[in-house]
Amino acid sequence: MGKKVLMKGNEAIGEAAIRAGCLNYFAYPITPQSEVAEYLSHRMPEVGGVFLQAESEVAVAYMIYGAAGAGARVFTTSSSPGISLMSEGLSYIAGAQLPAVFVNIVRGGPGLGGILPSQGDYFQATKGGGHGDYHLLVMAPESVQEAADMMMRAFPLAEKYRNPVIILGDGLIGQMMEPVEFHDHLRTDPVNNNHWATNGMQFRNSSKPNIVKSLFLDPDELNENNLILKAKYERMKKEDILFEPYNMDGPYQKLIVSYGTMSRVCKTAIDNLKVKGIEVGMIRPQTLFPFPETAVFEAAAKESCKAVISIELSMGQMVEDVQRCVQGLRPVHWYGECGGNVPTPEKVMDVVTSL
Amino acid sequence: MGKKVLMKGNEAIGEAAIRAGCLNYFAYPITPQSEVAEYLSHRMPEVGGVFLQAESEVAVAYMIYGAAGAGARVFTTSSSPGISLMSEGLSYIAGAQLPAVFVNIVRGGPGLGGILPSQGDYFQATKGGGHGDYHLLVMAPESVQEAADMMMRAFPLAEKYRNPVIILGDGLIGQMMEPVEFHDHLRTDPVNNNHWATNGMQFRNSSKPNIVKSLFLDPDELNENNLILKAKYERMKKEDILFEPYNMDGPYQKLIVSYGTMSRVCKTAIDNLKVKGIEVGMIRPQTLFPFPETAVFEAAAKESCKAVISIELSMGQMVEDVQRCVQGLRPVHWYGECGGNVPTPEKVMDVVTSL
Amino acid sequence: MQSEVMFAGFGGQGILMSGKVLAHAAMEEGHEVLWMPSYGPEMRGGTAYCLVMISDRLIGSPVVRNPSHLVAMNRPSLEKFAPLIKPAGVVLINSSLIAIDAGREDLDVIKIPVTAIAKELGNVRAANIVALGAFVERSKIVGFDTLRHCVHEEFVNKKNFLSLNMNALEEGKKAAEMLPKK
Amino acid sequence: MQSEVMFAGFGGQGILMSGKVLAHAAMEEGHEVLWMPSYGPEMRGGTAYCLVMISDRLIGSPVVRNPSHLVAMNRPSLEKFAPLIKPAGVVLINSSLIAIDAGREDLDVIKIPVTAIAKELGNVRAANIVALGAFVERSKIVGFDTLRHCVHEEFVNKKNFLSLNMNALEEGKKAAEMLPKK
Amino acid sequence: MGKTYQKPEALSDQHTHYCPGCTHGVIHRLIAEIIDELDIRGRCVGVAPVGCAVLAYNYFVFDFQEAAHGRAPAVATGIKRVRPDLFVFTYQGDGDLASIGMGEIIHAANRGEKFTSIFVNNAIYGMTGGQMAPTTMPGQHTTTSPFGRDVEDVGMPLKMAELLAALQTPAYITRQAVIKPKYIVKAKKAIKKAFTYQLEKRCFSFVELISTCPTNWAMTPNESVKWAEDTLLSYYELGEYKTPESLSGGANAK
Amino acid sequence: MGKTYQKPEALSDQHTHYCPGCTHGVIHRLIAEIIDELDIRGRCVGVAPVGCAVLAYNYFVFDFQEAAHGRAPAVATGIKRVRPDLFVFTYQGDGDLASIGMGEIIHAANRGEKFTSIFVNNAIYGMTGGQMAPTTMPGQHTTTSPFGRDVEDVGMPLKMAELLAALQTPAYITRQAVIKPKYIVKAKKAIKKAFTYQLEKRCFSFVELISTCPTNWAMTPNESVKWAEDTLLSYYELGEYKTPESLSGGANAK
Amino acid sequence: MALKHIIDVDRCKGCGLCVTICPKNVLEISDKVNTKGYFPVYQARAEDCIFCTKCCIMCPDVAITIVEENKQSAA
Amino acid sequence: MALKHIIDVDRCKGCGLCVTICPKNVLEISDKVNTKGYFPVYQARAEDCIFCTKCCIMCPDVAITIVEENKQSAA
Ligand SMILES: Cc1ncc(C[n+]2csc(CCOP(=O)(O)OP(=O)(O)O)c2C)c(N)n1
Ligand SMILES: Cc1ncc(C[n+]2csc(CCOP(=O)(O)OP(=O)(O)O)c2C)c(N)n1
Ligand code: SF4
Ligand code: SF4
Ligand code: SF4
Ligand code: SF4
Ligand code: SF4
Ligand code: SF4
Ligand SMILES: [Mg+2]
Ligand SMILES: [Mg+2]
Repeated sequence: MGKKVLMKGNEAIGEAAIRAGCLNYFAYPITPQSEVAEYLSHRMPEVGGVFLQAESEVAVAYMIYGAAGAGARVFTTSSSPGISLMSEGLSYIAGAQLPAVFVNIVRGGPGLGGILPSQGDYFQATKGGGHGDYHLLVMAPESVQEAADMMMRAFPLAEKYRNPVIILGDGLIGQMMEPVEFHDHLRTDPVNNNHWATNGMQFRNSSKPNIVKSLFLDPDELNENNLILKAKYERMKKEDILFEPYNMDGPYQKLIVSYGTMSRVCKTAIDNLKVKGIEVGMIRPQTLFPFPETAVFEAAAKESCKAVISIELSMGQMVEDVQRCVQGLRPVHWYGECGGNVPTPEKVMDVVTSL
Repeated sequence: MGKKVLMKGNEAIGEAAIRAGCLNYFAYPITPQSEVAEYLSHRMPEVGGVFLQAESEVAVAYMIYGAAGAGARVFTTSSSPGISLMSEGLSYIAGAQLPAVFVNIVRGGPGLGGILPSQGDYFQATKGGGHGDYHLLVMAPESVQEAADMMMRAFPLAEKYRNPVIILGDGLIGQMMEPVEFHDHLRTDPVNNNHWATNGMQFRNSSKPNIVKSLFLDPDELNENNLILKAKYERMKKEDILFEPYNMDGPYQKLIVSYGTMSRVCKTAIDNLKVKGIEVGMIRPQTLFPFPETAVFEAAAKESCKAVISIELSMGQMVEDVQRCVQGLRPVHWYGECGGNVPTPEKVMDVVTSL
Repeated sequence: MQSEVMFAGFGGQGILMSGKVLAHAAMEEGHEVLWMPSYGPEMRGGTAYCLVMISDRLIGSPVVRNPSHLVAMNRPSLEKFAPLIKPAGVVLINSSLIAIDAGREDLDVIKIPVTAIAKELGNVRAANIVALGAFVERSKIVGFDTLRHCVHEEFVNKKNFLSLNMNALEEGKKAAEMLPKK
Repeated sequence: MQSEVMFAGFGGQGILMSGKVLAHAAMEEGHEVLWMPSYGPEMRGGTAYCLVMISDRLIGSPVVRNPSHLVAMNRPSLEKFAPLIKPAGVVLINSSLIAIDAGREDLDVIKIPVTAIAKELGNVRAANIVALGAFVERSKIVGFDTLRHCVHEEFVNKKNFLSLNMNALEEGKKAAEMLPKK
Repeated sequence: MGKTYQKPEALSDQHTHYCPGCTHGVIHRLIAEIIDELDIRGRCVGVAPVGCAVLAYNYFVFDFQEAAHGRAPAVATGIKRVRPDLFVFTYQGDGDLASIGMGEIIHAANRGEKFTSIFVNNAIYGMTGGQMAPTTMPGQHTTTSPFGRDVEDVGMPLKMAELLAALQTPAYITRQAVIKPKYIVKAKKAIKKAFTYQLEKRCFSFVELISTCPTNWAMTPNESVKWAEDTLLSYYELGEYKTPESLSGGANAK
Repeated sequence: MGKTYQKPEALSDQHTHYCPGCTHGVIHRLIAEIIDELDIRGRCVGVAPVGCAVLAYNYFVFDFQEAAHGRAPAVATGIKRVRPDLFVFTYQGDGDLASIGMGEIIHAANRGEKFTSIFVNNAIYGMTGGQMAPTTMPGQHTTTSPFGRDVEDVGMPLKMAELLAALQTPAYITRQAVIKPKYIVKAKKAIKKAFTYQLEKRCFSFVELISTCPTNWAMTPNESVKWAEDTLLSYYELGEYKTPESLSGGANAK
Repeated sequence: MALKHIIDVDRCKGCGLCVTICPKNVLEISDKVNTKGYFPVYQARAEDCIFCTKCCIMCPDVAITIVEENKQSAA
Repeated sequence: MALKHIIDVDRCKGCGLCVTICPKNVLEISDKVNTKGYFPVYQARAEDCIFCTKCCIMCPDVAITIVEENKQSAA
């Protein structure tokens, strides 16, 4: 790790990608993440990388498809409406099994909505905004440092699974500055892509063409492709769930499930409640897909626990996953705000104590 | 009701829209639903309606936005990748609270996938493919007749809620012919749209402009808009859940949850099993959102019932809703195929009996 | 009781239409019916087919692995579908274009040179209706008068083809009548 | 211990930068810090602000309803934020542009004509650093040497502005020193 | 001598959020004046873009729809097809119309949709903070072309009026400027002509307006006017590029 | 006299799924021949469209990506930007390129992306069963223009070569046909020129090819050739519309 | 009927475009802030104004109107 | 070296384009179906062929090749 620098989340995301060996970036401006592009518009030339401002988010998705398909490490960043425009592309990229990293600095929706922090794209990210059976691997940082760390983790994961990875931040994560320490450069090249990437037959000494595609007109072949995808998602659930337990050792009576910006507020609320003698535990999913299903179930199952609450910057999305995991064992509540007002710790304390 | 005619699902969908008083159609060709456009390209001129082949699905979504925003009754049809391209538009339409009807004749995905029957867009339709907190009202017919009936129901529902309604079919529903009887023409005009539609101040004798938008930069206003939406979705859950119970009177030991094309196969399987003395019940959701949560819970809770299985033409999507509703009361299983091979009744019988 | 008829051949041989006319006739007779075509790009230069399901009660699964009968207009479709037909099913072979056999003993195979018959009637495109006439005569799956009515309806707005196809239907019937009863 | 400083004014007054320099200084002194700007189109012709949080432990909620201190560079921002500041907080008022008072008795209000001071130094754009110097001198929220170091770092690559801003910092400090201690 | 001048009725009293000296305000005013003059406020529907003019609906006193980024021509098509009796115009920036919305504007123009597009070309993405637009000039510094637009890398600035004039379908296509009164007077005439073509149901009409963005150009308003006149006008030549009367294809016909 | 002729190596043995007489096959062959001649198979990546040529990757013996409908130019941009040493071309139909993919092709061309687009204009949507294309002729009957294309309603057919030639960025833009040997020979020369421009890293290159769709035109292959020659070629004039050497703006420069 | 040149001080954003454009050099930027924090324009040499409306035509914020004096009298 | 004109019967889709295009009227459509169900073309008047390759250039299915006789002899 290097020395700490004070950096905007958006810039740290750009820098972390470069440290992860990703020298290819295509994007279209949108608040509140345009600083990633602005940062990389001068950083990429410095490191000999590719920076291109595309004509639209639809085009971005397919530039990513083409670049990833050619075997390059590549990423983009956008915000909610832009990600919606990439839905078809995300489905294609997942279907063609291409590794690539997407960042969604989520803003308030639906529609043009607003630009303030939101977690309203949870469903879109975890259940698949595009058509067909596929999943993105979804991560959600709660700080600039974690955003940078997750970026560096995202590329190897994308390549491990040959599957798109998406990082969900919000306007706070993207716009705020915090001290951040970067890991050393990953000086790896994408691996194994000679098996599938269209990187030119002569460069891999092969006479067999590689085809990048998601078309399988034969139903058996399409079923087969879907089974391959399904197997990957099952593997993710075994190997790559990440979450942080917070204040889980004591005899908590309430369990919060919360992530990203919202979980920071909850941590403060939990600390404040602890001072008052009230114990509240929290599971903070760091991967939203795969979701920490067992962790949430077991945390809810703990004897002291009387109720579970999903706290989100949305009208109730993750709560459905929490309900599913808790399996009726405990009442599952929801609290959230939409539109950009992030609840204060005081509000969270009120809500949790009044359960 | 008129006399029975033999009609393709796609054509019946077009005709039903006209009978529902919808004389405006914008679309882009895609298999397996192009026959809707082909049918309407001559029917709309006959009835003095609007038929326009747009340049893309992205454009279609916004033509719908514009037309609905101007107070017209309007619809479109497409298939999976085309619907993905409408994701941003759907989010805008929901956010701006416009009534409009979408039909997705789902094909195999992800990506370009295949063109055969699939239910792989369940998540996309029910959880929201676009960004932000919104829901479509989702219906799924299992026959040509029901497709026509649901079309006629869709417009009043869209207008009741000022919310987009989507009908999920598949290649079987769209391509097959069955006898269909049409309800009488609904000779109504869209109502109440003088309050909000941009239909020209002079035509509604007003000096107050109407604004159609989903932008709310002020977080309180955006939150407010989201609360209005949330209230609508809660109301849908109270007033407009539709489902068909099948063989639910007997002492069934297994409960199937299944919809659309797949449920027809399940019905045959259930009938065949009954002959063999095996009782299996089924809940067939006709609305996928709002989902028949209570019905599924109560059906699973029935004493005789030992297991629940969600049977889908997907890798397991609706099963998550079923799990959520069953609340751990019974084991919830899943069976499905992807890619276009629709399981035979025999296969379903095997799967159900081996639970 | 439910039975299923598979019509199969080249795209352009009128496969979908003969199936549709049959479905129509069955509907007119008060049956439940379902007509399902093959669709999409696999039709380019390949085999087109449609399945007609006729039943006394609501039709459940539209997916049928073993249809009751087959009308095979070209060789690839005979090869593809003959092995799947239920025992005792009627299998019509367009012997003008198909030189091989169904390869099964348990079927009611009728070989009719429907293309040649249509050519003689003046238009090879009527072969599908010749086949339909022959098939219905043999299978009795719907009444012939109903069928006549439905063929008439199908072509009543295409005046140039009406009498051609009405004749084709009768010629098909005749050809089947001349075969030994099974 | 955690404290929060709100910097607010017109877009273009260098609000975000003075906040950033303070955050940097606090970080150099080993504190946890967080800097959060206003962003987006509301900046067009409106009030820009940023919040700097400085704490001894990990910073939880980035959302703060009542900041500890305020640096108000124009009138609308004073009106908007003064009522929210925690009692005893330092509130710097840019008296060159703000003719009104904070309207509270429980604050440590310091009025400094930072725009005028900057103008005298030759560039009105240095007003933000004048304000920063004055604010830190008064609040002692970070050591002044650290602050000097960080201002230097900020401008070391903008040579034309380096001495201007180093001077501005000292002038701000001086202006604050001349005020009566509270 | 001397004339009177008053705020048009079609313009609301609300103060705009535009930066000082931003010519979006001039264009708003012209549109409102013409709508008053043609007396069509009661059947007018504007379509706002995503860009600095995203809040345009607040500044006019007639019906408005807020489109998604780039999709205003599709929205306008939807409105006009179902309600040909309404008067419809889109108002779009260069990021909106020339970048993400390229498909929609070309197809609407090529279908000959009977609405009007007002295209505000300020050679930059204003709203999002000064990123490069397709119309950004060679060498121009923006937040995403920090070393100046490199035409080797991203090509030459797009000339939308010329591009649309290459279509065969009859249309009215013009480029004007709003940076000084002499241009503004002409621009107003052009917009009025465009609106009139729509009212006569003759054709799609398109008015490109060379504008300024002092904030993101990092210039004073007066410097902006000068830069626009010197730099933009020599690349983006003003004039009528196509009229419905001209032979199909115009200068481009082969 | 007399010459030999053999199947190019870059073409696979697989029989195509194209209808009898469909000129997609001719174009495939030409591309393969040129790739052999230029000896670039080992570094070639094709980008297939969604359209009848969706399975093109089966018919060539080099790397291929299958793009989404209309997005081949974005896919090619992605490939070429990260691997400028690869040779990249897109193969697109008129629905794909001129309808849904309009934004992508114009922007790729305008940025001067160094790949080649082969544009197969058969005036119809082949794959989906004969719907109207942006290039469908006035009066032409299709499944979605059952009364013939009504230019009052949907405008004139789009001339892509002319449209792209209106851009300022240097490019090679040409229109050829593949309906008879005399045209085919010229078309081959044009494609080779386009590929060479790419190899020389000089410019974006674009070859529009007037083609047939006997199936959806409901004609025999020979009737199709005649109709294409009589009807399409008189509207879609063949020729070189722009070369990188020509002054920017070409015929359209003002 | 005499004409009257009116500047709505609170609409003015002090952009200075009218100042440059005035053929008679009538206008100047004030040094008093308006309610929105801008320094608005004022007629420094009102007597030179020829009511040409150039400033009205230029102003992006419709801050300037010219009316006939008697019409205004009621205001 | 003599040239040989070879039609790959199973590649041919019987479209007839080569028939029309042949300057020497060499080609005709056969009345025997190939394995794919098409009626392929054949050289009805092979002796008239001038090996101009026009048919090769026209054929969308690369069904026609012309080779030097001796090269083929091994086949
Ligand atoms: C789908 C989508 N992509 C991106 C954005 C972000 N965005 C908002 S405005 C804008 C560009 C504005 O530039 P322009 O159209 O030139 O208008 P101006 O502000 O210059 O008037 C962008 C990229 C968005 N809102 N939606
Ligand atoms: C997003 C999307 N929209 C629509 C389609 C359906 N589709 C497939 S091919 C095609 C048009 C093909 O026409 P063209 O591009 O002209 O190619 P051709 O088949 O004529 O060669 C369409 C609309 C699709 N696959 N994806
Ligand atoms: S950012 Fe530019 S375009 Fe936007 S309001 Fe300010 S000056 Fe005008
Ligand atoms: S449908 Fe048309 S374009 Fe497609 S393969 Fe057949 S003839 Fe060719
Ligand atoms: S009306 Fe003319 S002379 Fe008078 S201030 Fe305005 S611009 Fe100057
Ligand atoms: S142009 Fe308008 S806003 Fe600008 S200084 Fe003059 S009056 Fe004020
Ligand atoms: S080579 Fe020439 S002469 Fe011989 S068959 Fe072919 S076209 Fe005819
Ligand atoms: S052109 Fe080719 S496919 Fe067509 S008939 Fe001749 S050999 Fe056969
Ligand atoms: Mg702009
Ligand atoms: Mg085509």
